[in-house]
Amino acid sequence: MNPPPSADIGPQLITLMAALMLVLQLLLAVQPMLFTSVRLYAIQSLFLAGIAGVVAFFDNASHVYVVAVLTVIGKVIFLPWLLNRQLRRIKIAQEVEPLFNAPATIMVCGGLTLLGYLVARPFTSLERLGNNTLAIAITLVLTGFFLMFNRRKALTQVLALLTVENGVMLAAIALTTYGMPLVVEFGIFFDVLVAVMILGILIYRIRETFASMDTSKLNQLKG
Amino acid sequence: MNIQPFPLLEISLCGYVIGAVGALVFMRREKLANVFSFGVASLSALAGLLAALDFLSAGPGAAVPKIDLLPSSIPYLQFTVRLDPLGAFFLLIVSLLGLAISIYSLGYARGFYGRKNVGVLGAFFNLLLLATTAVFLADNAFFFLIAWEIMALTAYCLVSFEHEKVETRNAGVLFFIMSHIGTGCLILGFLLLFQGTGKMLGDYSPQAYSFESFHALGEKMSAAFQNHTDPDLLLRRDIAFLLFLVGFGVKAGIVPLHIWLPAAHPVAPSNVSAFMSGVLIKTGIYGLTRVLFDFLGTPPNWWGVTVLSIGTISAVLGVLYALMEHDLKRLLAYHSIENIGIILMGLGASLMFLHSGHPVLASLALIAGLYHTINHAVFKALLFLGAGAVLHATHTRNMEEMGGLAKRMRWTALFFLVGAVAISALPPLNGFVSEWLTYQSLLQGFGTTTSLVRIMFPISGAMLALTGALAAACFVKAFGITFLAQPRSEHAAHAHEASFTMLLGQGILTAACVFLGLFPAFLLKWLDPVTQQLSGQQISAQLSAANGLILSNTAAQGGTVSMLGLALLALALLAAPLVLWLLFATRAKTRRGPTWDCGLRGLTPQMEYTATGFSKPIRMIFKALFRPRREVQREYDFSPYFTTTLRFESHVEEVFQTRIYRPLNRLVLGVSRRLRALQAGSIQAYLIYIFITLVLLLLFAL
Amino acid sequence: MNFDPLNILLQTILLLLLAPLLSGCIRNWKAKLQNRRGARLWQPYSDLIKFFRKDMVISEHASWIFSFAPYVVFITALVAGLLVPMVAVQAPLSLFGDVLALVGLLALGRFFLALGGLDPGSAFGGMGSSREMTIAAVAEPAMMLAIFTVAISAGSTDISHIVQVAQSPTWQVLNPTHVMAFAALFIVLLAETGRIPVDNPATHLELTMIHEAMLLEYSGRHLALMEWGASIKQLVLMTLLVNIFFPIGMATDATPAALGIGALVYAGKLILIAAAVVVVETTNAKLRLFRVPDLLGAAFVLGALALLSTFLFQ
Amino acid sequence: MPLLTLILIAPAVAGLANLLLVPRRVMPWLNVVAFGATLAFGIALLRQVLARGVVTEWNEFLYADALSAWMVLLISMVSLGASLYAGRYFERDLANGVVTPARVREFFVLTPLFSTGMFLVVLANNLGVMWAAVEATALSSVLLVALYNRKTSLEAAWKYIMLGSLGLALALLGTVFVYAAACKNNSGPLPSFNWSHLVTVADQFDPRMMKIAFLLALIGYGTKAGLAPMHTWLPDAHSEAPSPTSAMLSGVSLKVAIYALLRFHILTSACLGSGFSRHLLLGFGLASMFLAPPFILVQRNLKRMLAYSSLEHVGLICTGIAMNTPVTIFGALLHMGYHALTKPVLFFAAGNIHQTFHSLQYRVIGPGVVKVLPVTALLMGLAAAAAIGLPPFGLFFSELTVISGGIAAGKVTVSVLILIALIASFCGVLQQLSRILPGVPKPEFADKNSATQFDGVPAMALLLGTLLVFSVWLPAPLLQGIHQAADIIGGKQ
Repeated sequence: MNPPPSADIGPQLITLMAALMLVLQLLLAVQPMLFTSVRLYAIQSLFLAGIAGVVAFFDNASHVYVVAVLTVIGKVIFLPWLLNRQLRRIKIAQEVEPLFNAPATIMVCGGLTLLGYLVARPFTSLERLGNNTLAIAITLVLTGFFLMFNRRKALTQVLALLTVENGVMLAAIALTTYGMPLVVEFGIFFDVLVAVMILGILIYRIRETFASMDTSKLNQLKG
Repeated sequence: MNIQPFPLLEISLCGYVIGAVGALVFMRREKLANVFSFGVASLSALAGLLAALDFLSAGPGAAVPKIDLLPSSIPYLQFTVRLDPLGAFFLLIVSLLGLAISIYSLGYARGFYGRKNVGVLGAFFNLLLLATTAVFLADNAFFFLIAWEIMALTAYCLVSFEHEKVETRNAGVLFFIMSHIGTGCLILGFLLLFQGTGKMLGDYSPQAYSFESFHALGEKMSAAFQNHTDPDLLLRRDIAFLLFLVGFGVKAGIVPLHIWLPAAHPVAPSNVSAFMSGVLIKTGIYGLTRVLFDFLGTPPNWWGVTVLSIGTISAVLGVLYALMEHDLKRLLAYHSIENIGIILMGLGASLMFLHSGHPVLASLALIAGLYHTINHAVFKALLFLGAGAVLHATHTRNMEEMGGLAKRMRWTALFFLVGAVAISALPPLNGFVSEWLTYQSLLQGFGTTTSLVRIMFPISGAMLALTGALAAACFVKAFGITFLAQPRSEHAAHAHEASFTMLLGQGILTAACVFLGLFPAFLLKWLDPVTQQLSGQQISAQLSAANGLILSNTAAQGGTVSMLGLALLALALLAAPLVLWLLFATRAKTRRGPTWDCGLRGLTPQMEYTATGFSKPIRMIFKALFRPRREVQREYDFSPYFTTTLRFESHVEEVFQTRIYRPLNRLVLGVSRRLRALQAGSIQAYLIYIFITLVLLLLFAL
Repeated sequence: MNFDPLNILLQTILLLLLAPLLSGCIRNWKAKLQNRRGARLWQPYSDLIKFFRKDMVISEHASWIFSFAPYVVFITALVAGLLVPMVAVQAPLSLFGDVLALVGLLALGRFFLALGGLDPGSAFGGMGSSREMTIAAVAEPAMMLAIFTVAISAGSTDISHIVQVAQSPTWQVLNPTHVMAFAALFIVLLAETGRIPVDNPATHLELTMIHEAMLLEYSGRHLALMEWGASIKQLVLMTLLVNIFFPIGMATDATPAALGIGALVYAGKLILIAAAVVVVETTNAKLRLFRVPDLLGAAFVLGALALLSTFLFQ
Repeated sequence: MPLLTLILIAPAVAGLANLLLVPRRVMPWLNVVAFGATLAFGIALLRQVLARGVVTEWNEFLYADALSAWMVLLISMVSLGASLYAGRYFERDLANGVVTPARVREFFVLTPLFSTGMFLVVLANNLGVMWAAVEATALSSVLLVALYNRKTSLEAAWKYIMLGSLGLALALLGTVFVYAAACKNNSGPLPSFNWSHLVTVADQFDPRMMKIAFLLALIGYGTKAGLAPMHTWLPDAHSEAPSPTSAMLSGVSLKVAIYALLRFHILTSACLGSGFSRHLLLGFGLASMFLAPPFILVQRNLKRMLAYSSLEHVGLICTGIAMNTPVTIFGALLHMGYHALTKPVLFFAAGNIHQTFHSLQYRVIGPGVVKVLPVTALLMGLAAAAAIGLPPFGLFFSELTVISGGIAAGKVTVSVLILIALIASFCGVLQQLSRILPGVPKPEFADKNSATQFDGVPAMALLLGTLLVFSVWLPAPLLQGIHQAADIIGGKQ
């Protein structure tokens, strides 16, 4: 293919935004306030949408716009709203003491980033848009994963899961020209929405029955 | 008798199926279920008996019939049934016992009316007979394993038939677990052979699982063994041998794999214990014979030595533990271990002869083993049936609560006595014949080689003598304490004779004992095809002189014996006491009086000698093995000389139980409990597991 | 190997008559050795006749086994006797049974003897049976080992054949194998015939009895048969011992001369072995029951050594 | 006749109908009818597949080969049994007052959707769509797990959904990687992301990416399939869900996840040509087989034990496939089927026991179930005999087939390991069940019999009967179908 004249700007933009996503992820990893976390997630998703938009623009692939729009609607507006509503319902603002404390968390995330780069290195040639996007995507997945078991509050775990999701989407965009086929995108999108709703329902029920959202209290089933 | 075996065989197999189904159909009407299931069972057994006799009496070289029972859709599997001499011989055993036991059960099962469901009992009994018959006839290893497992399953259900008792349940589970571990070894063993045949035939077809190809493989292996080629194949053969030894050994109950046997036999209904002890454990012998003589080719020497030593050890330990029992059925169960040992002595010696190239001797030893197999089947079943009748009458298995039954259960006592004499290897009954053959083969074995191992023969011969003597002691105790002297409990005092069918069942087996003892020539003739198949010899002619009246050693002037002759002579010599009586004692009167009681006021049962007391000297002699423990608690009022109550307990340790199996069990459970901590219940932990896996895999992929 | 009723008859009579005499001799000589006058040699005969004449008391607890046992004991001993060559090399019934059959027959007798002891339900009888079976159990392997040694070196279990081989010049009597085997078998003989140091036939204290304890309830002709059977058994075992290891002068053919010599030599051999038994009995004290296994264990070891030496000296 | 469409629509319709209008008594029967229909369609589908090789609809959006047809049959069979069982089951629950009518309706609505999702998984051609469908099954089943709304059931549901969706996120990443690997050398959008297309061009994929893709898919779908060590949610979910759901989870949903994994496995081995994916499958399969027995041995809860035994069987299936000879794969597929027919029966029986004894703890139940619930105990005994691999039931044949195949292929070590693990779990299950089935019941339960003793019997009898029939006699088309499926997995098409 013959890249459009400004092809070099696109990649740079993408790389930049991806890097910012990673930064947000790290912030998310260390700070305990739940509302802030939701906000951070929203911004992260926004950058994701941005990347999609850039891809769509520079590779003039119209259907990726759809992806961008969906992301904005879903992940930037709807989900944060939903989560905030939950939070307000539950009336707890702060995360309890995590498994690893902040410095340790940072260390681990650093290690994971390294791993992400290691994994992604062979494929730098393949990705057309920005060099490190894939690495960042994988890192997002790994750190999100780490976040999941580092935090105890059900809601934070959901957030973490969503960041993993973001990582996957980023990878999709980074790796595959023009993203995945539209039908797949739709499927994925709605699945995520449903998933979050169901998670919401569960969290609600859990709070009703356990009068708490601390998942470390969910340890009756052993052996 | 000129009828083709196969119609008969099919009749009997179908008969068992019908019996099982019918029993379930009539489940609600117990009388009908009882009569139908066991009636049909006995008829089918009769058909099987005729088939086997027909085939064996046809002599060597009779055509080996073979059919497929069902079509099969599984690769490698074929439901092929084949009646070859070895199979036919064991078919003879299972059918004979099946007949007797089914008839016995007609009466025995009445004891369950109203308590338990006789229909279920009958159904499982028929299934067990069917499966066992299938085991002896299967011609495809896959099919064999299926029959084998079904046999184990039905046996398990029958053992735990009276599952209300915890003891019974545990025994059943122990039996099934042991048996399944054995089956595992068998599967591996067959798979090794299967690999060999597959290589040999070039493709892994059902053919690769058929017994013919195993036999062919065996010849290949013997060739390799003689020319010292293909070490890999030979190694695999040795491994297979060990696997089969363990696998079939568990079922046969060889020491130290025997622990399930004394647990399971006592708790099962007596007709079932009779069948298990008579036939079920013989399937192990069948398997060993089949594999060692038919599949694996010329054995190396250490196989024979191993089998012989295991046999010797099992025989001695079995009878020693039997002596320590005063639970009648447990005692009999331990004797099964002993007799399995004796059988294995024959087989082991035969293997060693095959190795050193003495086919005639090998056949002699093999015949000794197989003869003892059928003998043990007959008299052990007889004894268990007798024990069942006693149990039926006294509602206890504890010999210390019996006594005086000889007056109350005349026929049962007579039959049990015959069984006891037979199992103690005393002339003129069948037990002596097979042990005589065993002795002969062992004695001649000494000359077959110059290597040091030949010392094994006389030593195990001596051990065999020890076993025999101890067995005699044990059965003096068993019969004496159970049937003689005064009743030791209310139950025993009010015991009643067993019903007619129960007596008939025992009678058949008693007749078999006498027949096999007095006329060995018939069985030897029927064994010709078997030896022809397995060691290429027919030696019944050499073994029986004076048209079958005299049993003679194969060697010239090697020693002869004639049970019939001795019996007749003994009868003739009864003249001597008669004459003396006529001479002196015509005027002597006989009166009954009390036993000498040292001037006390009459003897009470408490003063009789007990089973425990009877075996005390032996317990003391072998205390290194038994490690007897005794606890004496005496309570007294003011001085130890006036004891008010005295409690005495003495225990004997079952070495293998306490030293091997319990620790092993504890270990396994401990490890599992530790592992349980993995599933700690915290989602964080679970996530971490996945995370670590992911990271590791990613690194692995780089 | 011909089957000759006459032989059988003769040997039966011989056994019946000789056995009491032998035990009479032993008793008498023992007394002499202990500076007592002792009973007359033919005392056993008159005992037997007396027993036959007497009425019988049968315990009311006993079953048919009790009355059946004496006949079995008596007959088995007798039949066993017909299997061993006494005067002539050719035992009348060697065709019907070899040495294994002999052992088996004796065991059968013991089996019923012990049952008979248990049947009346007296503690003494039970005790006797228990001890009898125990000792037999320990004695049997030793006996078998000894017999095997001979049988192996003769290549047959047929007693007459063994004796024939033993008569052949190649057979050296003083070969360590045979010496040890003989010693083993002699010890077993003491045990099997209930002699000091294993059992005391003359004891009057029930608690030390073995064989006598089982007979405690027997009276009249039953007792006679029991005693007679016991003495026949003793005769048979001694005959076996002497004829296998010292087959000198046994008649190989049925000429009167040969038979005469055979008879004389046989008598001499019996006298010798009886004397040996007497000496042992007077010079030893009875062992405690739980020491007996050690003695028989020694016999077993001797037997095993005998075997090993055949193995070495071939 | 658009079979595939019908198969997808029938249950969905039933579910919607249950949601909207149908009275409660009718709901179970509606499901029964729907799944009966899908079963019929499934059989028809099998015929067509045998006739034409593959069946596609909606210009290849839906795609069915022998493997899919086989899975369709399993899913319909198990769902049919579950719905047949569920009717009485929930009536008793309502009687006991442990659920509200609303929840019952929820069950009868979600179950068909759950199955629809599974049908879509096995019929979807596009890997992305397949992923979405798997996610859908997870989401529909999680609410079923949480149905009782007990503390423990919520906990189970939470663990299930968290682990599940995390795994699925990874699986999605894997899918993305496949896509990337596919469009490595052709610039511009991929002509299609359809499996039927990919498998033809798999050899031109980028191998390194395929590796990563398979790893992620393995962990992702492996979590859903309950392979150790991702299995941790499995015992919780199985033990807390209502018995019909446990039956479906263990009976088919695990195997559907394996199906998804298999699609990746086929692509990977087609692309790499090496044993990369096989070895991984082998490792995880064996790990699962060896992890299960100790947990069975010291288990205290009936349904959890059953769940662990499922772990064992899933492990066996993976191992069989990983040994990658026609015979072992055939055996594994056969094992899939037999296990799908066996495990539900056990869970149904466990359900009856639970409702009679109000507990699943062995020490509460105590011995003597056979006296309280004779029929249930009998069927459970038979099913257990089947599950621990005793003839005449099929699992013995399939296990022995797998092992023999392994030996025939010279994979002695693996076969021996399989055998050992199987024996170990045999001992565990036997020992555990013999604690409760036979014996004399505790006095407090002694009177409890007979009122409900025939409940659920039709369902159990149906499945068990089918198992028994197919154990001794596999109809030719089915046999041929399984062989074809085995060839597909073995990469011979």
